[in-house]
Amino acid sequence: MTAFFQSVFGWSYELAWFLSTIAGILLIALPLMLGVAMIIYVDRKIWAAMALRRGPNVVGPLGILQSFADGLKVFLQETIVPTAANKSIFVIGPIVTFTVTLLAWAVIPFNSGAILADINVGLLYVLAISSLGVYGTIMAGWASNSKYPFFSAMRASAQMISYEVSIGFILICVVLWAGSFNLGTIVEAQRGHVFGIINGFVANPLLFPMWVMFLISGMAETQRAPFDLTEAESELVAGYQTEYSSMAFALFWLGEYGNVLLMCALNATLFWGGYLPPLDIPVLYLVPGVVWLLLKIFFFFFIFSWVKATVPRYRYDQLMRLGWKVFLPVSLLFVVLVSGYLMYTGHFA
Amino acid sequence: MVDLSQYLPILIFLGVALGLSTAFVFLPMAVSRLTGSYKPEADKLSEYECGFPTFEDPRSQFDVRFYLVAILFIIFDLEAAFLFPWAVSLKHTGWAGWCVMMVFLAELIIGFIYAWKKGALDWE
Amino acid sequence: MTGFPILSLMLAVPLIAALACLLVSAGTARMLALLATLIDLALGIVLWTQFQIDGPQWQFTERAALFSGFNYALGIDGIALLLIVLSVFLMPICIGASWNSITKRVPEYMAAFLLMETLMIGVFAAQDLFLFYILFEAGLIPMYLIIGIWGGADRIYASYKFFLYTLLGSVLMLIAMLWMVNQAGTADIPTLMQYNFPVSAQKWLWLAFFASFAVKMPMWPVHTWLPDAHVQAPTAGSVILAGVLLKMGGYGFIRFSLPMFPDASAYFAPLVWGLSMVAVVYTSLVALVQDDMKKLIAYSSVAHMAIVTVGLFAFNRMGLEGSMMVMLAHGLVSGALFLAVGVIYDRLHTREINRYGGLSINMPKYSLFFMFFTMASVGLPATANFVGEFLSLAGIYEKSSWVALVSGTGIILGAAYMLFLYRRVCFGDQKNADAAAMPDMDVREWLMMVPLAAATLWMGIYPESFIAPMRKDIATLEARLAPTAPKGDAAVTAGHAAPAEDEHGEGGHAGAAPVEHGAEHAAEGSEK
Amino acid sequence: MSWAVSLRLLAAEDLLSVWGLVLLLVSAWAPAKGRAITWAAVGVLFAAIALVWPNVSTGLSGADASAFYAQLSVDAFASYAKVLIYGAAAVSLMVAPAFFERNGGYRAEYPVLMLFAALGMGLMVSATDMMTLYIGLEMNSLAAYVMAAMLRTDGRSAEAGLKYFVLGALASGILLFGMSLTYGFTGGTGFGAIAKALAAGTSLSMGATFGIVFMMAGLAFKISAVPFHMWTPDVYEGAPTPVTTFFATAPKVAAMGLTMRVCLMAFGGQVAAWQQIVMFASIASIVVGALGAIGQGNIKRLMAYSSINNVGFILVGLAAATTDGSAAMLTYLAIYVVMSLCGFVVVLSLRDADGKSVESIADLAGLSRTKPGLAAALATVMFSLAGIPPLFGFWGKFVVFQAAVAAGLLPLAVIGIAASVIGAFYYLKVVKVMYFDEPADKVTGEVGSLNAVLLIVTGLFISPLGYLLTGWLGALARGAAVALTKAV
Amino acid sequence: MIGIEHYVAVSSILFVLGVLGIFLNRKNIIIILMAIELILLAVSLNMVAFSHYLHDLVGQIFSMFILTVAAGESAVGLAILVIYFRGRGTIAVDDVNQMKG
Repeated sequence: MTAFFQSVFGWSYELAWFLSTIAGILLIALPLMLGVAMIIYVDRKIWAAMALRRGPNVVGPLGILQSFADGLKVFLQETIVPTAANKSIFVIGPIVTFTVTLLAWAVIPFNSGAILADINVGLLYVLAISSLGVYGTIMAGWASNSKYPFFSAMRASAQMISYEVSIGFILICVVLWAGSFNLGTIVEAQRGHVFGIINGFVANPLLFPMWVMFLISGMAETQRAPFDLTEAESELVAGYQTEYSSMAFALFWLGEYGNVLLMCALNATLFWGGYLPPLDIPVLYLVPGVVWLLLKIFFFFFIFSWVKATVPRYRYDQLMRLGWKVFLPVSLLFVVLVSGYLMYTGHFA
Repeated sequence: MVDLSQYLPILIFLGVALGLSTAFVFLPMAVSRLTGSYKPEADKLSEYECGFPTFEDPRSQFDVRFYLVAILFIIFDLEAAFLFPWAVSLKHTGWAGWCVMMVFLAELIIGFIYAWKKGALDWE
Repeated sequence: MTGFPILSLMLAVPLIAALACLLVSAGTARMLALLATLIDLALGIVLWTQFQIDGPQWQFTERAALFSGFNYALGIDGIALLLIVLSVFLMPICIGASWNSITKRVPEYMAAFLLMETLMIGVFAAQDLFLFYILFEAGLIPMYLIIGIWGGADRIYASYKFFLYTLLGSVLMLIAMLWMVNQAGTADIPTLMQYNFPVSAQKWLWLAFFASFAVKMPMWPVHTWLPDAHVQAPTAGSVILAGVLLKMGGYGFIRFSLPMFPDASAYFAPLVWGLSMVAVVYTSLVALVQDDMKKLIAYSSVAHMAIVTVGLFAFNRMGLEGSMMVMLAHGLVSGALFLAVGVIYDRLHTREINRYGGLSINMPKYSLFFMFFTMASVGLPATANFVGEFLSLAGIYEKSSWVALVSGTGIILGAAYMLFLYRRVCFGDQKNADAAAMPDMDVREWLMMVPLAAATLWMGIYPESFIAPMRKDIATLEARLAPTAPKGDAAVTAGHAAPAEDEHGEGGHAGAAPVEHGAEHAAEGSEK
Repeated sequence: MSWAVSLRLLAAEDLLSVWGLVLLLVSAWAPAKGRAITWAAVGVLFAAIALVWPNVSTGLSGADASAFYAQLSVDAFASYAKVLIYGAAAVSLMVAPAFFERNGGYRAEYPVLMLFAALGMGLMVSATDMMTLYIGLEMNSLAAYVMAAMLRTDGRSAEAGLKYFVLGALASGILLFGMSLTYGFTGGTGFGAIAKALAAGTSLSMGATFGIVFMMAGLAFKISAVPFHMWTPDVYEGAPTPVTTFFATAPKVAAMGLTMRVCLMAFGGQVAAWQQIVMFASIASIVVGALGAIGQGNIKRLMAYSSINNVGFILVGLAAATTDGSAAMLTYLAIYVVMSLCGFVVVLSLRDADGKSVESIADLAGLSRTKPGLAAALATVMFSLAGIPPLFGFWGKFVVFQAAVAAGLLPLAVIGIAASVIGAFYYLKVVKVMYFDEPADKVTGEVGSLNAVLLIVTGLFISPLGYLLTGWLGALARGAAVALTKAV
Repeated sequence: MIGIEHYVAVSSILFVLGVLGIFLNRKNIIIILMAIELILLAVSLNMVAFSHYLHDLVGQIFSMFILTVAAGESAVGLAILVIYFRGRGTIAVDDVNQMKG
């Protein structure tokens, strides 16, 4: 794009580069926000469908503008900052949450080479950024200076960090196989991974369990049902967002769904071949990579919704048990297995 | 040499994202004042409770298990930090590197078993 | 010279007895201690008789490389011999003095005393610089405990003062020793006595040693621990303190400061003279106004020790021999005086002079002994002190008539305070009924007093017995000092009154201006 | 060099780590078997001593002793320090169960932590690279922090743990900052590489100077030298007494060994850069340790100041920057460790009728009559710490000052030894209380047979009989010191 | 261009902030823990910068160790703090004064 700006407008390299980067950022951020708005709608629709309800259907055709109506509503609402709250932290909380959600997308490859920041430790970056998400939650809970948000924030952060541990080990399995932290490289490493034809680590018997765990961990990490224990009307009201209103409240929602989408994207990128088509067949490459990626993201989102609609909620102790006593040892074991297998066969990427 | 220039977009992105979310938070505040929906009052601004003033400092006490989780997380997550460079360089370090990491993991697992046995992983 | 390790045996006997004392009952401990000290006394007599007056300088030498960094090296010359004999002579008397007066923790008490004996003998016999230091310092612990546990009311203050004063003095000496050994490459005392250190270094080393010995001696103005320690220590503690421990300071000067740093000694001689003059006059005056018997005797000790230092720094044979004699005599006499005080203290439990009076009426025998030792302390001819004081003053007169003059007043003042003491205690009316009712000396006290009196008389009447063993060593020392000794202002040799000024220009030889009968001998020494 | 060789060189440490892990698991399954685990750990420590002993006696040095690509060196110097460390750890482990059982329960993790702390210290003294140095240091520190706070029912213990942690972490931070600067300005983390970069004669860059200064400051924290000593009294007082016993002995040796290796090996070519710091710290420690102790009423605090004081004396040997100086330090350390062990075993044995620990000095009044053995042992320790000659403590001071004088540091020696007289004052105070005062009859509890045996053994070592060991000890220390200075 | 001296300057500033945070902070022990982390981060920054500057990987490996140890350290620190809080009911710095002398 830089070259395009240079040639068309005759700008200097720096300026052109800067503008093209801005353009890239906007190309990610704006559709993402739009996508989040749509996905909230989709979520509700899927959920309704599974419950044999209609879901939103008033605003716009099929209720498609519902999210925008909601958005407008909260936008015009009064922002309440409770007297007891730590004002600055209270305000920073949602900012952090949303910023972090956006930032993680910087290293997701949308197509071969279509990546905003092609850094060689992309996976670490994602991990680091998603860890930062805990800060937004804990800030919100702490700054509210109210019981329910505080307890909820404690729960949320404990839950997030618990699953982050096993996610770390799971990702090591992927990195072991791909031999790189660069997400683009990881995607390319999946090309024809199994039998030379199936794109995606997921078909690998050693990595399939990892994917399952990653998917579940992703749900826990984003506090999606059945792990949405931070929000329990009877005991915790609306969780750590209880004291929030207006767009500050909405930002948590946006952030949450943004994270869900990110998890879907990571599922797709790390295990399902990202922007690659499912099979390594030339004809499938006619479809642009970004479409494959979006399809996969949507597919995973569907799974997320599906689970939300059908699986009963976990108890908190069960949740922690699953993370620490099942996922952690199993993922550790798989690190040993995968690395041992690779050493034994010498089959490095 | 590491090409650090690839990180510049992230920095710019950070600026943009921060700007966006800040705008999202503060714009409505301005808007609500313009539209007149900004009507703060003492009850509205008090913290959420079931119709009575809160008894105690909400932050005063919480389960120590949260600390425990935090401590465990710090340990295990940071140990993973050793695994990352090892994972990408396994083909260069060979069996020696693999064996050393297995020793390390064994120690980690012993610690894990200890924590498990001690009930640090239980949540009632 | 038979190769039999008699010195080691003398060290071992009290040491083993000390350990044994800790394990037995009070009565047994007393007997054991007495037995051990008597054995050591016997060994000491053997040592004296076996000592060859014309033999080599160092006799009974033993050497063993038990330790790294320093050697277990023992050996004595005449000077050390006499001091060892003094120690072993006083020890049984000390044990006797404590026989009844010490009732609490007897085993520990006896152990401490026996340990002291080992250390004292060791100090005088040590031929390794560091062995000397270790034994020299080690004496602090038992003495600290003796004063602190069995002392009087103010014992704690006194024990601290004693400990810290002496410790501060000697640690500086340790550094000096380390430097010397590093410089000379040996810790052997006889070798170091011949070693010539650079003159500039000598001054520092001398000062460091002086810091230790002056405290131990004790010299004015670092003497203040002594009256306190004496007053508070039990009788036997005072005896051993005055009789032997103070002699370690004098011994240190003779053994270390003078032969090892002759130049510095000469350089600092005026300092020593000055301090000694002050000490003689000042402490004598202080002694005059004391109400406490022990304190009075303690101050008299300081005055006597000042005579010792004066004699030592006369740099001639008379002075040195005189100093040795004063030390030995003071060991006997002041020990005896403390015992005398102890005798009545045991009866009345006070040292206040005014509580007594007219004791000659109810305690005639005691008064006789007390009189004898008072006279001896004053320096009556035919008693031990006379010989030493006369020689010391004669020695210093050769160097500085003024010092001799001022120091001489000490004798007069000494007579004053001692006689004053005696008058108040033994003469006059029997003011106090309880003092008047005190019984006279018993057999045990007789047994302690008689040997002391005999020895004092012997030393006063036939000093040659004591001078003979050390004559050669003193001569050697004088020869060592001769090149640097300061010139006198009052050489008393008849017919050669003037040459002091004339010979001034002739450098080293001039200082050797000999006097009296030892002249040829000393001159030969300096020529060698 | 093969891995097998390296592992064999570090056999003692291998043993410690494996058994530490095994015992950790055992402690998880059998938490009630604390005593058995303790004795197993003691056995492992003695086995470790047996494994490192040959290196001490043969004076192993140089390339033969280098393990894991010059990260660690098991030369005679390291092995000498390890013998002391493991020995001290074993003793402070032996006395622990009885103490803890009287004060709210013994935890089976304690011996495990001790093993790991010992392992960390073993690495510290072996380290010839800043990285292994740091790992060893932290391994020790982390275990030590926990041990300090081990007595959960006692508020002082937690406070001690907290203080020790905060200041210990700060010290590591400062040390690390110094290391990072040193690394940056010399281009290496190995002591050999640093020494090469800082070879004598070349002028020192500003950054490297700062590096040295920061490293010295961090190390001063660890050895509790003035002006970084302020944590010591509180931690010594608050920590459970067996832990204090440990703190006063093994980590002192380890930190001092570390300091020696850093100063003499890595910075050996630039003595002028650190000598004055060491001299200052030495004199300041002697004086502050002595003055601070005077007003103390708690025997553990007194021992803390005493340790500061003693560190000052040990540093005198470092200031000499010679082989003699190092040998003297090692000799002093050995004697100091035994003195401290003896002293703390006495403190552990001071109990009232209910078995509660007696820590107040005033309560020791008249101890010589009620408990003559204990009083004699404590008096021996006190005189020995004061450096009064017939006791072995004097020998340590003697060799140290001998080295200082031989190196021409007369003023240091004079000031240092003169200040030791101040120290004698408070040691005397303890003796005075025990021997001169009327009995307070506070200390009535029994001295266990284990404590009695330990007291006799350590007491005999610091008694004048210890001098018979001077030749042997001196030769070992010299061999170790030569190994250290030869490695440069 | 950003040179090594800039990194050193930044890390020095961080380091000093950390040290000051420990000594000037009178409120909360948790802040002390954070200050310690700040110090360690300053060191890590230094290490990585020097490593880059010297073209030597050791510094980066060192910083990994520092990070790990820092984690262990804060875990232990938190644990001790919890015990302390349970006993004392406060984590104010000024209250850590049961022992004096």
